[in-house]
Amino acid sequence: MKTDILAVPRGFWSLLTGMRVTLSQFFKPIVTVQYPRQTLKMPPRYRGHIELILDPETQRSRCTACKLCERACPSDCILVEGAKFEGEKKKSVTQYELDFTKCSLCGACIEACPSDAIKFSREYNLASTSKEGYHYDLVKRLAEEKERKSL
Amino acid sequence: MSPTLDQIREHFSGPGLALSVTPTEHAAKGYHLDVSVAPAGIVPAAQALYALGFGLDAITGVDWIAQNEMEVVYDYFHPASPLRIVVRSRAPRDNPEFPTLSDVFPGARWHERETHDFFGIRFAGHPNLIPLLLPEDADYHPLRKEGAP
Amino acid sequence: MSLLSTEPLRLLASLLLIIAFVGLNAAYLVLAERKGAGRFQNRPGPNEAGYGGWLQPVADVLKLISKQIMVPPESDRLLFRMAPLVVLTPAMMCLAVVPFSDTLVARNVNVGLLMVFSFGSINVMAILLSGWASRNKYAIMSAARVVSQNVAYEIPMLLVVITLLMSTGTLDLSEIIKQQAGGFWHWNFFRLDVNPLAPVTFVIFFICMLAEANRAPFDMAEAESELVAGAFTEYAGMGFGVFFMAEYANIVLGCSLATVLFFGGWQTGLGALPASWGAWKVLIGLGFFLAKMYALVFTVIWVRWTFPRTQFYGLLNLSWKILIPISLFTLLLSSVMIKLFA
Amino acid sequence: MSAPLKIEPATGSGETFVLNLGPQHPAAHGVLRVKMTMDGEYVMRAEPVIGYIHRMHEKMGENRPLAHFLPNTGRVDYLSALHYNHAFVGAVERAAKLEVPPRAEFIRVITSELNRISSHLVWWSAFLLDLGGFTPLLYAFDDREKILDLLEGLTGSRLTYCYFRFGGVVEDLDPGFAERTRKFIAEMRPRLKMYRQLVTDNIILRKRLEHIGPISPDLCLKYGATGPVIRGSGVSYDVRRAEPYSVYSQLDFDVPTFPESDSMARYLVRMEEIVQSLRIVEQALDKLPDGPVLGKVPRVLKLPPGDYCYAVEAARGRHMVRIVSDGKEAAYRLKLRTPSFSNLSLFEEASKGMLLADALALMGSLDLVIPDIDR
Repeated sequence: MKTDILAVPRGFWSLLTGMRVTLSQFFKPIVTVQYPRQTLKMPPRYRGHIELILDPETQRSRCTACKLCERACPSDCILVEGAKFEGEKKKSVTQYELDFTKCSLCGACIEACPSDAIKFSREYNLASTSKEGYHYDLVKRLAEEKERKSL
Repeated sequence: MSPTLDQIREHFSGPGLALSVTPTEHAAKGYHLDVSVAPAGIVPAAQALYALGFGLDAITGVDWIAQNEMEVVYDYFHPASPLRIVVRSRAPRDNPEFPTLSDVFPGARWHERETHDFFGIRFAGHPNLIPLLLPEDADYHPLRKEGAP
Repeated sequence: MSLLSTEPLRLLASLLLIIAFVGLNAAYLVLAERKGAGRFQNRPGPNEAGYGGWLQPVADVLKLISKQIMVPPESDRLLFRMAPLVVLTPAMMCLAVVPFSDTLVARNVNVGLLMVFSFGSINVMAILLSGWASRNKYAIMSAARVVSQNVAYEIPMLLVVITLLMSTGTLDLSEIIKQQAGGFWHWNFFRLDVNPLAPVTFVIFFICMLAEANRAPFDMAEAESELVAGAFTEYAGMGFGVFFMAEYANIVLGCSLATVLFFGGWQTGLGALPASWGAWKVLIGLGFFLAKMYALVFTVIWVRWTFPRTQFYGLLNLSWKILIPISLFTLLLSSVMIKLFA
Repeated sequence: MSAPLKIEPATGSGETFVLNLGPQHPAAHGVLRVKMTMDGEYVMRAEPVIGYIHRMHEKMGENRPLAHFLPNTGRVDYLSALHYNHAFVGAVERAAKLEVPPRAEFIRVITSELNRISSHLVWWSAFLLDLGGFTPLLYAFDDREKILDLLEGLTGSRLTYCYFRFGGVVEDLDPGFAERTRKFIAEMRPRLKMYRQLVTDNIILRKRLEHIGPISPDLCLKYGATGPVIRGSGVSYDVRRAEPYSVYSQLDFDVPTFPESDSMARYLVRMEEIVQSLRIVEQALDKLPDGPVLGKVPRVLKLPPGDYCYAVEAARGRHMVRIVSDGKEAAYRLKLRTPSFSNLSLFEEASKGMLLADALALMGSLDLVIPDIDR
């Protein structure tokens, strides 16, 4: 019986401590980010969709279309075609299709690439109205990037 | 109070209980004792292990199409001792029939329904052997090896 | 003659004012609640519509109005449509009796408190009506809960009010406030000479008010995780909007009643104001009344964003086994104190 | 439903009605449907119907080479993805007898324990949301955000990690990871005190959870429930102690158990486990050796024939991966023993005759992740 009597004030005290905690939080600063207006910087190892690396010296992609990444991908999202231009020892990439709808960002392709020609990009807001919107042509994106860099 | 490995081994080495009892290296295989019994021996083995305080961990079905056999592997764990016991049993592939464990371990009901879903293995005496994970009217068994889609 | 010429117009004007007050309050209390919840949770709360979010209530109302009100097929059409009205009207009528300031009271009935409690209990019928009419399993379960909850919490509330009436001696709300004139130690909350457990009675009154309005730890009616949206599951658009308004009208009513009964209504608590101020006194009184009321409304919001929901049996036990015994004891204690000392 | 379902006669007095909880319901975390035969507010029989998010991971494991199954492991139980990575990678290493450098093992322990804390924080907030408390969710996700930033900086992903490889981990710790983790641990401890004041000691929560949903140790044995559920029934069974894997034997932490075996005990077990995980991460950071993070792995991995198991202590309990290999490149049979499957299977028996609100409190205390059940 005695514990019941004491339980009421002790219980009420626990309610008050709970309210004190929330009140102390009431005056703490806001921790959230107003997303569309403020955005956060992604860390260097952030895994966006993969993209071809622009080799600084040769101003071209290092990819030799060896299709190792195509074979390493668990969900076959990569389609690589290459051609051997005369005057060069190795083949160079002409078409690099990435089907990002099936990609699970596991990084198997990047590890399999012998001439480390691809890396994760840091893009995350990839809205699109159709599935085709997620079929990225990495060669075209590389060309655009080269133009942007040369401006 | 926790049972020891040899206590279980000499239990299973009794007459007609187990086809073979092979202690295994936990670091190499992940379990301490591998007992293979005839389908009839599954329930007594479960009752004996339950009496020793073991709990049923998982039921795995394996489809050995080459040997034309269906295998069922029962995993047991013990809350107080690190022992892991595996009891396996095989039945002909065209009529895979095993007695149910749901009287000893009610938890086996779901495991058996799932194994039935994937392999078509029937568990005699199971109170409610309808599909668990597959749609109610599923008549295909995806994990069978004969090229099920 | 005077009754014909001025009184009906004045009454009509004050009723319209009250309806506007309830409507505006409901809209902006929703914003205050969401902003308050945000601040309690270290986030800004709605701030997209209008600067700082002040247009959010307008957006909410427009959204609710534009939604189509669907009446579920086999439900009881008449009762389904009547429920939202039945839930809102008692709250508004009770506010007609609450004195916002010295002369700012719609109709000063000398049994004001009795009227408030009699209308207050219609609220339960409305939720029962909506639960029953929408023929939805969740709604019926929630309606059953609401009835037993409100019955359980009506009794301690009345006991507490009776304890108070013994010291005030009148049911007229304006009269009660006038008795609490002078310094704030004259407020019933601090009148320990008459009722040594006055703060306890206030806490009990506050808890019962929360339970009556189905708020915070006692939101059994709208227990999302179990009953989806409880008695209002089938209501969409303005149907749900009216229930929402009724909930906030009940909170405002409860808090204003608590202010009137315990914290001296529109009394400033700093002694009598000089007569020379005249008309200003009414406004100052109104300001103090609203300040006290909104402080209590803030506490209601504060309580909601702190505690989980009580279990249904815990709720009933709290009332029958704890609140009623304590309020009976304070009743006894207060009557003994009045008999001996007053 | 075409198949005739056998429903036992209700034991209650009046007539009963069937209430469908889910698959779209705020209390069912994910697509779990519970067919509740109710007598008024009392649950006569609560039969979980699962399979709404069944993806047949085990078939995927069979028709693709071992390395291609790695991203799947993170998607079985997305709240403790790193534990599931660890189990699959461990099973393959145990079968192919691969050497894992000690630094990689310590990194695995650090990241797994951080993942356990973030999983417990999600459980805690979802559980309180079920009980009607909204604010703790925001505080818990604020803290969890710090863990996700740590792991995002290290592994690149926030929820479904694919960071472990056969023989080690993908990349070494990124610069500043150790300092940021220590700072996080220092900040987390006072937050845990705040959680205790706000929620654990709260009388309303105590009344909601004490003596609710008793699960006896025998029931745990019968249904194979493990993890915080069996530790909430007073049995201190933890795979990290029972079958020490990785470097857990070198770290000292204690396994919290509470004998009351009710929802409150399971709640306290998980809150105590967060404290223990913080201790483990701290010790592992101190003992972190130098050296490579990826051992030598043959290009084409073929496992010797046989049946190999590897079990880890995931956030929800014992997760075991069994690989039956016939010497080819793909696994002949891949069995994923998931804890939520067994933990949920005892719900029908444990929730008989309870109130609806208590049955949901019990289900919340089991900490279910539905894809973990359906696989």
